[in-house]
Amino acid sequence: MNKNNANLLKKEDDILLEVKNLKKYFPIRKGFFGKDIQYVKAVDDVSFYIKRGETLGLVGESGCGKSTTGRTLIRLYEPTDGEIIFDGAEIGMMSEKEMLPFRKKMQMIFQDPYASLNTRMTVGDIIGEALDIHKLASGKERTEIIHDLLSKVGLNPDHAIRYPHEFSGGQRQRIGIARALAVRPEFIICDEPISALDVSIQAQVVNMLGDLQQELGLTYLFIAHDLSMVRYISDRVGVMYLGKLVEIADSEELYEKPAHPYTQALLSAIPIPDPDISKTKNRILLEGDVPSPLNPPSGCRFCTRCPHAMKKCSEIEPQMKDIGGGHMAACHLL
Amino acid sequence: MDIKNIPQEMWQPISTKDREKEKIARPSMTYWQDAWRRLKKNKLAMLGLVMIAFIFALAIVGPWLSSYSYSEQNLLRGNEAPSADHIFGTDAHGRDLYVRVLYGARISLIVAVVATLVNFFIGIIYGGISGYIGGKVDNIMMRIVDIISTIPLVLYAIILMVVIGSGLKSIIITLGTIYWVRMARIVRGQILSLKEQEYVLAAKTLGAGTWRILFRHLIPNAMGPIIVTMTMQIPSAIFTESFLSFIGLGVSAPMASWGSLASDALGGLRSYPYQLFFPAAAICITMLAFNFLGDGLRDALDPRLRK
Amino acid sequence: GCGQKAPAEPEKKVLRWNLGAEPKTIDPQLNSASDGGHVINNTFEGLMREKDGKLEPAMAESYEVSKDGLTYTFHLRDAKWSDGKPVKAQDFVYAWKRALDPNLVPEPSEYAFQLFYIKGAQEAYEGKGSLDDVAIVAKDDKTLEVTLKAPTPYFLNLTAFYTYMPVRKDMVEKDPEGWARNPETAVSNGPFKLVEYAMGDRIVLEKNENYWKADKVNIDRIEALMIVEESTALTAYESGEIDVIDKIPVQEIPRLQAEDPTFMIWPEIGTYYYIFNVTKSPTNDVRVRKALTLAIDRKAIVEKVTKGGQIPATGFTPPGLLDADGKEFHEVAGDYGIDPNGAKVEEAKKLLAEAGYPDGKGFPEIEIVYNTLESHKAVAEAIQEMWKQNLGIKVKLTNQEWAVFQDTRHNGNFTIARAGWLGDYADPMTMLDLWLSYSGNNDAQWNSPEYDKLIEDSKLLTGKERFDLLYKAQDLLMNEMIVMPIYYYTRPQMVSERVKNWEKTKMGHWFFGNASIE
Amino acid sequence: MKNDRVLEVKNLRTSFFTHVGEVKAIRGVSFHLDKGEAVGLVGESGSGKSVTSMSIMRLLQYPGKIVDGEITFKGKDIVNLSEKEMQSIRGNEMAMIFQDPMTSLNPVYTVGDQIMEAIRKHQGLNKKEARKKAIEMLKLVGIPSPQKRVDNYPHEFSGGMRQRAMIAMALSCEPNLLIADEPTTALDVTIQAQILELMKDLKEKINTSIILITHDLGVVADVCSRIIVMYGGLIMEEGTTEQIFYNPKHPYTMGLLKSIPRLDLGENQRLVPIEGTPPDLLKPPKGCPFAARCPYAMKVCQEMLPPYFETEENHRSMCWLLHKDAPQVDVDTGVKRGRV
Amino acid sequence: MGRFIANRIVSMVITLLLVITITFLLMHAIPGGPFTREKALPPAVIKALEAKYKLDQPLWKQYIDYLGGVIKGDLGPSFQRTGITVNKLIEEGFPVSAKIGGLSVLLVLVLGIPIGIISALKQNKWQDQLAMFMATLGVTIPSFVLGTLIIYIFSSKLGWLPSYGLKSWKHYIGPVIALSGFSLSFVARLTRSSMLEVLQQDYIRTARAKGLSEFVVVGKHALKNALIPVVTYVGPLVAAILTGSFVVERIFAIPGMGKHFVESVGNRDYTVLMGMTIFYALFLVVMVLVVDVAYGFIDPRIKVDE
Ligand SMILES: Nc1ncnc2c1ncn2[C@@H]1O[C@H](COP(=O)(O)OP(=O)(O)OP(=O)(O)O)[C@@H](O)[C@H]1O
Ligand SMILES: Nc1ncnc2c1ncn2[C@@H]1O[C@H](COP(=O)(O)OP(=O)(O)OP(=O)(O)O)[C@@H](O)[C@H]1O
Ligand SMILES: [Mg+2]
Ligand SMILES: [Mg+2]
Repeated sequence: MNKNNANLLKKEDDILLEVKNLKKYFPIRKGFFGKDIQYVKAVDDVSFYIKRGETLGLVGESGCGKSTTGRTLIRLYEPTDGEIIFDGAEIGMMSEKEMLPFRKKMQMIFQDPYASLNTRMTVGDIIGEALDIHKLASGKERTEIIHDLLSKVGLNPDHAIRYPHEFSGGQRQRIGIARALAVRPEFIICDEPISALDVSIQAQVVNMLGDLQQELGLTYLFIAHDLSMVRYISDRVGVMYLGKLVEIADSEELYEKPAHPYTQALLSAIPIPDPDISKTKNRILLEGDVPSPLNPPSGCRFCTRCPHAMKKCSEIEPQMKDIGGGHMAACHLL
Repeated sequence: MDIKNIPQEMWQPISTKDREKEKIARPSMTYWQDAWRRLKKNKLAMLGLVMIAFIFALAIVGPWLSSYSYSEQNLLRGNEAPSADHIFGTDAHGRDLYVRVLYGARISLIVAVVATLVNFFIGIIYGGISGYIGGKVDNIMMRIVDIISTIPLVLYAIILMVVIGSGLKSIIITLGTIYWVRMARIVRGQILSLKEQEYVLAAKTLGAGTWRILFRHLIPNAMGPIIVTMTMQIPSAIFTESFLSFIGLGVSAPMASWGSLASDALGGLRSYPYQLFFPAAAICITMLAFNFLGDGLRDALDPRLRK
Repeated sequence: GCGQKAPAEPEKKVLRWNLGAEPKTIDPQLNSASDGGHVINNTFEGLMREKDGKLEPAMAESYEVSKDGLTYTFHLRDAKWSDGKPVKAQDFVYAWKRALDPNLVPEPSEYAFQLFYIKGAQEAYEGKGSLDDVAIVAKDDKTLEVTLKAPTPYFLNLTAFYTYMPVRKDMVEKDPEGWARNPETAVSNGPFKLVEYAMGDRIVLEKNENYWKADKVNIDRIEALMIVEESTALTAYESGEIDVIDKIPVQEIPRLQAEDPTFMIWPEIGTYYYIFNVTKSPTNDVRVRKALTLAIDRKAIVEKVTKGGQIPATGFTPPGLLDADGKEFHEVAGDYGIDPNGAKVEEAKKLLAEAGYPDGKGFPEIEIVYNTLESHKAVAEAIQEMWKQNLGIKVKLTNQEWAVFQDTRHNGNFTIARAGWLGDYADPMTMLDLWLSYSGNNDAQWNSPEYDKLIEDSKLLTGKERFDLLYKAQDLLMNEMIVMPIYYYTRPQMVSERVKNWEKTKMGHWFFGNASIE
Repeated sequence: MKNDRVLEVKNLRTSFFTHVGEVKAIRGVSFHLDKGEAVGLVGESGSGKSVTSMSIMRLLQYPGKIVDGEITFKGKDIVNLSEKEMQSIRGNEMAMIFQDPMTSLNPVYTVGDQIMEAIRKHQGLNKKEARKKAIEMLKLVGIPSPQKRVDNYPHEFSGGMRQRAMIAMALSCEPNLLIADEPTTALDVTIQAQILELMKDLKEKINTSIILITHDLGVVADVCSRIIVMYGGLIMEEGTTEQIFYNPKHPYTMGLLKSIPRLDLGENQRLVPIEGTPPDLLKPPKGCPFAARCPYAMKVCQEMLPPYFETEENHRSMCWLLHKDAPQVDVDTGVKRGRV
Repeated sequence: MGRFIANRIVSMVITLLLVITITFLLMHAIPGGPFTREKALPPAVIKALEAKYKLDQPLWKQYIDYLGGVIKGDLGPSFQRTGITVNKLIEEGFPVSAKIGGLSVLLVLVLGIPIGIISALKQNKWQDQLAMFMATLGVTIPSFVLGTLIIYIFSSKLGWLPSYGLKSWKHYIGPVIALSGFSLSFVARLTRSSMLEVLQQDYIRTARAKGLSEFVVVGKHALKNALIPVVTYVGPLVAAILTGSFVVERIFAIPGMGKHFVESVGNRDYTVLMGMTIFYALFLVVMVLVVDVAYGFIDPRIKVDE
């Protein structure tokens, strides 16, 4: 992907998606007659925007709410609170019917490839479904598009008549990608789209996503934990911790000058595909219990594990601060 | 080729063109086509299908092949055991049971078909919508089901009998109004457990509407219980018909369905067991055929299943 | 078989008898059905009791009838209730007036009309008079005087009927709704008394040691079972679990008749027939009615279809009812041209041609309506085929749920409908007053002032003169062919060989007071 | 056989008999595993890594079948073991972390239940102890407030948490052999590091042998001492981690190494994938399966499957280029040592 | 959950009210009345009886009166069992029906589910085919034929079983089999079919990988997932079977409450018909609620209460 070119293409303030104070709480029940007292605050007051043609990476610890953010954006979950503005329209509260035109514009690649495939449909039908729904193609053209998509994601067109269970994990993931691409969306939420793929296919897919972005001006929300890949693919990167966005910046900036202690710890943990280095590398190993979104710590949520935690941190919740050039972080140290 | 001595020309690099794999375009096959292919391979299912076709054919043309009519009596030759003359024997009025069973097939098969259609079209759709939409809609829809299943069928049937009169039409109407509730319940239960599956969410993000999600995703995945319920509903429909006939809703005597032939013969079980045996066997065979087909269909509709 | 547990006291003689369905009630005045009647007939006793078709004095030791036949005076014997108290004339007065009480708890008697022969009875029941004015008087503890509206030759027969049986005021008032089912309050004066009432399951009776003929009562205990399903009862009978059954699956009858010596066919007072709707075409034409009546083979029907030993019927009044000379009414009345042994096809055809339908041509499709029952269907199917073959007419069969059918028939929404009538007392009147134009059961919609007059006049007469009118009435009925008689009812029944001397009244009620078990 | 050899796979062939034909997923795979050793199984998606592990666990689902070969686990021939005997081995001596965490967890039981089950079965603990152990395991894999989370159902977990639950389950019985099929794909790097530590611990403390299936070469580099590279149902190359990373002999391995994105990758650079698609195992090519995509492919590659060439000790590759008669080509070897 | 159940109870009350109303109207709309007799009663008698039972009042008034009674728990007197209340009929009949029905349900579950499981495990082997053949017979042969056959063969021909009543355990065999035959087959088939589906799932493989015995894998992991359709079916079945079966009670001469319902329609015993309908409806709506709650226990992903 050529980020500079992509940057040139877009108007500076052409914002495709804006999220304001998004919250998603899951009620957890205790016992049979238990009242809904406890909530998993999977996403808690998150705001960010994505410009048209841009890729926003979203990283963070497992369970911090990345998938939930993505799924809420595409309205698979009803947001508990907050606004989702897509292409100027507030879609957070839309009915399913009103959403339909947006369904074609937004797509999602699911984290769990196998579960997201209907085992009773052939791969061809799974991919073709989007075409049918939006009446994009039929007959021979449909078949051609499907075969084309399959080859694009590195599968054999012959596989169209097979069923999901006949594929390996990575192959299933690619079916999911092909499905998302089928409607030619403007915006794709990629929830760990490549984590199940081997490196060479990863490269293939990432290149393809990049090409598509070039060609069609696609916008991505790229959720991943593979920091090197995220760096490579994203224009900007957001870091989440326990339901909160703690830092967001241009990717170069973020990787070069991580501001938030959590981001710093994250970056130091990246495994290096080089035996020599990986055995000698210094990691910031995070100490302490991982807090739970059921009852997050007060103040800064990272304070329980932060090497630089101060008294203030456990009392006052830090707000996002611009520390220059759109680099925002929420930490009292700054 | 010997590994030790590879011919020289073999070490030539090959050009990219040579690598182009020959592309064999296999025809794209949809799920349904594929299911049909699997079904065709299932011997028992095909046997069931052939049997059903045969039974239907027999019901349609069979009676013409016999020299007796279903109503012709010969009181002197009542209650005869099966013989060359009357291969299924005769009933108390000396009517040929074979022909009566064949005529009965017409009614019972129509009832079976109606029950199946009703289950399929009303039961599945109703249960599907109820389960899928959920919430208030589900509550209301299922309470309607509760009401339908608790209001005494007899009362309803008597009203129909008085208002519309007897005959197949009334039977069909009755079955149509009440016969789908079990299916609706079963389908709803299945849908409830399926609708949170990831692939349904995936379909939603594609913009699939309720109908599509129901028919393309949920119902095919609920097919096992659906088919079982469907096949199990057939015999109960056949006997419900004889019950409705009892109330006066059915076709008029001397025409008789399998259900009424069987229940009529029950009293004479000790003396003339064959009078029960033949209609009962007809129902059993038909059921077996439907079950063979149903099971095969179920297997065929699940691509993961072993043969 | 199994289930036959040794009785608690081995010497007890137990009779197991299938009553069939659970009776609606076993309260003598409230009962109107045969199953309840069976029980009451064994637990209670009226002034008279029928034995071998003749009346014997029972609670009444003797009686006198006034010359005009209107006043009966009964002298009671020294009988006791099952709790040892004496049976008094007041008990009868109480019981009879009870039946006539329109406000009776738990409900007014359905069979009150059985007492309408008594002066002031109908008025009291209909609320036009007072119960005090009903002419039933206890002259003293042992003398009962009754005055009738009109001379009623069969009144004595009626006093053997359950509606006329006495009950004990003190017991009834303890629990007006449930006294008859409660062994503690169900004090009775018959050979047996109630000891257990298990709803839907069984009624257990035991010998009433205070019965005036207790020494003749041989059976210690009767278990009256409520097995509805005939084939189950038959199985129980065949495996020795039951001693008496009288509802037997039709299809089994030929086999039982051939194999089982205990199988027998008992006559009943009743007729199975079809009624024609005289207001509807084509059955408004008497020739058509006659043609249809003649064109069926009754012998074939009873022998090949119903198979219960029924008797082909040639008139409306069944056998078992005698006239003033002690002759069978139905024999004297004649056969009205109906051949009990076959169809009169030629004659029928002729009549049909006369009516304008030669060889059945132009005859509209007619409908036979019957209530759903295997045996009704079988008869209807046979008749349908006979008419088709003998007359060349088309008949449609329609079955209806029982109550719907009653409605249909009562409202005249039919052309031909099946019917049956069982007598309530042993006199032809029990059959013939059905066809009064104002009778609630005249479903043929037949309206004949002439017939009404014959019946009404007969009610004022006695003896031979009375029967002359009754014969005339039946002639009128049969010549008009309002009904198409098919057969006279019989009841197949089986009584185990170990039960001797059982009895059955003309009305078909079992009596085991004189029976014994070996 | 050496005494500390835990697993020996010889000439394993596994096929799926589908209606279109026999999908030859594994076409003759041999390797071994010693006590306390961690072997990385890498290779392209669809190359047969999962099928190999399922074959070892004897958990192939219909229509899969082991067609040929031997699998010896701790001296026992597993292929012919009865289902009953297998049961006592599975989960206890041999455990597996499955690739697809969502579908591999039973949706109707709590995560805790599912972990406790294996513990109770194989370690004979009572319910309470098992629960304690389960909580401990969850904590070990970094699940926050485990004493609450044990009672969650799988669908209430995030993708990574499910994966960790699977790991907890597999590790809870301290197996002799652990097959980890892409155990950390859904995990962020910090948790990943924690899990990898856990596995290393297991390896060192109780001598667990590990087959680590992954595509993340960084992970392999971290944990494994040997690497097996699979492609098209065959082992293409096998060697120590050093050998594979610094001195790959097979063009496929080289391609694989090249396509890794690196933090040091400059701007405007494309990732370098291996072009083309893997062969259809329904009709595997008679020659080298990689020939169609290999930049150095020769005629012989298309005609005949190469044998293994042992270049160094413990390092073998299946490539004609290593044949003594083969023309020398200038290959771009793997990772340059010491780069960041 | 508490709120959900409260809400449901409200909708159940509405359901019952509708059932009562519709049944009441239908009942009065059909021809015939409680005093219809083969021999018509004299008008005076009918009048007296109707006055006694207030049937001469306008329909709406009867309805209101009846509802009033129902709310107080008084289902009125039977018209066809003089002096007996509907409450009493239920009191006497229900325990008997429930005993037979309870045993039948037990049999259905205890046999039906294992047969289904075994069939699924032995798919297309002889065990499966035999079981499914029997199941087909089981649904094809209705209870009236089955009951009659049982009596004929085991009581009449072989003399192994008694033919009527409910005295010893032997008396229960016939009715319980006749009553459960259809449902047993249905449950077996349902179980088999869902089991087949579930056994293909990945989590079954996981369970096997844990080294669990086949029994636990199938009986615990697979079964719970396969249970939804079975529970769906069995819930309403319990209501139907426990309130008695006319056919079986009739054939085996059991003093249960099943016969009241059919008889009450036949002889237009209005109060009994209403009472039986209400009792059954109440039972059914409760069972349906139980099923919905059970869904939540079986599969935590199902949330009927949202
Ligand atoms: N049930 C099946 N029917 C037919 N083919 C199958 C089946 N299961 C797997 N395969 C095929 O077997 C091959 C090997 O699959 P496997 O799952 O082992 O791949 P893998 O190496 O684990 O890949 P990944 O890294 O993507 O998980 C694939 O080509 C796949 O298509
Ligand atoms: N349906 C649900 N019910 C209850 N809790 C849920 C549900 N879905 C997710 N959660 C919880 O919400 C939190 C965030 O989950 P989410 O799936 O968004 O994490 P994630 O960032 O995608 O993690 P991963 O990288 O592991 O996939 C987790 O604690 C999870 O347990
Ligand atoms: Mg996630
Ligand atoms: Mg895999």
